[in-house]
Amino acid sequence: MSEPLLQAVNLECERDDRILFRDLSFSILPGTLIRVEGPNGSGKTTLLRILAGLNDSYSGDLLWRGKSRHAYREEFLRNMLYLGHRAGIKPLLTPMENLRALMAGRRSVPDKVLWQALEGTGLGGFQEVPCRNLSAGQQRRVALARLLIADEPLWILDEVFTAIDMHGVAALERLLVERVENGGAIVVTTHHDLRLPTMHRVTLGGGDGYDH
Amino acid sequence: MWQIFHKLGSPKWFFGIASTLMPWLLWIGVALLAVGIGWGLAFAPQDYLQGNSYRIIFIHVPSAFLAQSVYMMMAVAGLVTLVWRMKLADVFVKAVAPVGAALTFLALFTGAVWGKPTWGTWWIWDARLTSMLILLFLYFGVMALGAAISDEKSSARAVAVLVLVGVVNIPIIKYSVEWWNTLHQPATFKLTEKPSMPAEMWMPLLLSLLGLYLIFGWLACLRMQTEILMREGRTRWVKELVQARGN
Amino acid sequence: MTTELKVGLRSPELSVGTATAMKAVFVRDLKTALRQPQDLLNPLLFFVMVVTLFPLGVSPEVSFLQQAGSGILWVAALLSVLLSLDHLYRHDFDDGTLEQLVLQPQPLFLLVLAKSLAHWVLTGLPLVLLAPVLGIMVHLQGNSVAVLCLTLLIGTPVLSLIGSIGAALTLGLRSAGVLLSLLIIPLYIPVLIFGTGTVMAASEGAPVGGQLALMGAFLVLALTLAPFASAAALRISLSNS
Amino acid sequence: MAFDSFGAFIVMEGHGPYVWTCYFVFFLLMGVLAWWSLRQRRAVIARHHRQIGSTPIRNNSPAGASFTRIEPSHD
Repeated sequence: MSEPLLQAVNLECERDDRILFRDLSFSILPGTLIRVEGPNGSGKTTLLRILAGLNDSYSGDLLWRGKSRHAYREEFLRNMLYLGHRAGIKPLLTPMENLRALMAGRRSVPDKVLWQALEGTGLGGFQEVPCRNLSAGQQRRVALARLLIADEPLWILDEVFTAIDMHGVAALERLLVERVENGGAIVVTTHHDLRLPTMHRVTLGGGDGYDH
Repeated sequence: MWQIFHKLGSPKWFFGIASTLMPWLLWIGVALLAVGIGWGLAFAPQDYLQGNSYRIIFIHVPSAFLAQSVYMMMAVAGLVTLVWRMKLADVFVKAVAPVGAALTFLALFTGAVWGKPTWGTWWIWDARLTSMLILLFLYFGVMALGAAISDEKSSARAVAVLVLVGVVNIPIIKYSVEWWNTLHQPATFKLTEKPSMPAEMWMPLLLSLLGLYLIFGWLACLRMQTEILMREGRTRWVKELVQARGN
Repeated sequence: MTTELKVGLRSPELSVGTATAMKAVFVRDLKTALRQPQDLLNPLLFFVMVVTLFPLGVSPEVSFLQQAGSGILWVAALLSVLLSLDHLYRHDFDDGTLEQLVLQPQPLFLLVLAKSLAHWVLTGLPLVLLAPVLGIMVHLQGNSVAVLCLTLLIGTPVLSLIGSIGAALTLGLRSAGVLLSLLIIPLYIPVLIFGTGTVMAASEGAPVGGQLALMGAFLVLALTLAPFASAAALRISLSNS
Repeated sequence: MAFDSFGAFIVMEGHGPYVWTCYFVFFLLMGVLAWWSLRQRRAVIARHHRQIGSTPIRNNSPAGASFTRIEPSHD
């Protein structure tokens, strides 16, 4: 069986004197989708940011392919794609410019491919329109275009379905399923009722959040 | 080895040690300071150049010296915070910054008052006074940043970065202020760098410096205890401690 | 089993070089700024207006302006850089591009360096270009104007680099602007002292080579150390959000 | 003793006001710092005392949200 990409060992996170989660351990294997669940304020976004390496205020260990993630930071970042609440889109730039800038530090992608990726998310014809003239859903799609060309084995997606219409959601679900079937690993949070055959769950907010 | 290191960083362990140390620090410190100041004020010989106003030295120099070394200590603690994430190091920085600012202010104030009979003016843009003023600004910056960030861990690390950036800058600031000073007023008084200070003068100075150091240690312990109590309020040992103390 | 999977680890050769990544960050910052030219103009206008205040507020006499001119210009330049710092990371922070920047598989301090350089090109460089005009308006003598521009040319990048640390530390805080000034002004003092001191020495006919070299040393020091501090500060601020 | 009399000690040949002001401010500020620090600690301990007596505030449980409208009465 393939080894886990990322392992969380006894994660604990405390925020504003409140323990969001403790003794949280799980492994992210290739070819699986993990859905992080929990009510508002239970720390889903915080957990995803910790997994992505944006938030350092936790105790416990994160292992990247069995080794300390901290020591292999660059390798980890090379193999991980994170889409957050905030889409990472500059309103003043066009979708093409945005996508180009987002991919620039990772790998060189020909403009033609970027153009097609934007078309694939339903932004055909909008490639050269400044993003501030686009709707919230359309801006979101600019960020999602990365999923069509991403080759990172681990995706961490925070609320990907936000502001996306019904057709888009269905298509995006298909993309995720296909990705998992091909051996990608995905961690998502979503309030959308996601049901995929190979879905694992990590549930937060079980306790009352206080340490007695 | 690491076990010991972590034990050193444990707030509970520190709290106990601090409690036993504090009375000693306070009373020996007060005694030394009293002897040093009493000796300096009443018994040390008069300075032939400045007359009796030089007697301010017995508080001015200790304040100034401590103001600078407290910043250095904060920088070391900041490094420990960033490298080992030791909670106690940040507790130290937060607890001590206002004390450092107060000492810097005292150094400035006593320097200014000393300046009046010596130079005939309250304030001159002397290299020492000016760089102390900038040190005061640095202290204020540290305190303001610490207060502005609510999350404890982020605040600790941000303050540590700022303190370290400041400490890299202190020699540069000092050097540039001195250069600037020579540019503007070529002849300055060198108050504290007397070529030869008789033992009756530097002995009391040394005593009051030591005394103030110990009093600073007491204040640091006290304020660190407060900071620990505030942060660790939810832990069992703090609750037991609070209950044991009674009302 | 594993061989069937199409998705594998990415090999390092697929990644782009750091220089390319830096260039992309630099180009994006310039592009974004040029789409909103008014924001670029504001620090410049501020610079001109602050300089105008001194003849009006203190004295328009030539002798005074000649004496104080270099200081006035330097202080005004310093303040207008300070004013523009708040935007250095704020927009990127708000729209999420900063997260993506930190997550690039590249050394973060070099990306931060690229951002600081973009900031200098957008604010410091225009100030340097505008300085001769204002220098003449405050009656600086021929040689001093050139020296003034030279000190600004060496000094303003230092302001951007140090300022970047403060901007990163105060990111996402309430009343970040005032706090930022509080943290950064003490650190700007050496640059200010040497900037004005050099111009004054030049106006008195003294050689200024040594002082300019020293300012160059400041620049080298800031170039090598400040990006590390900014990168650390950015990580901390993002951790907090 | 460097002075002939207590009066001379106080006056210090005209430098007395400066010297005594400095010492006064020094002790005042150090005293205020000590008093403030002691009081702060006492306040924290007192707060913990109160908290031990009362039950901790529960985490708001989102499961209980019903989004029922609340009609203010008009009488």
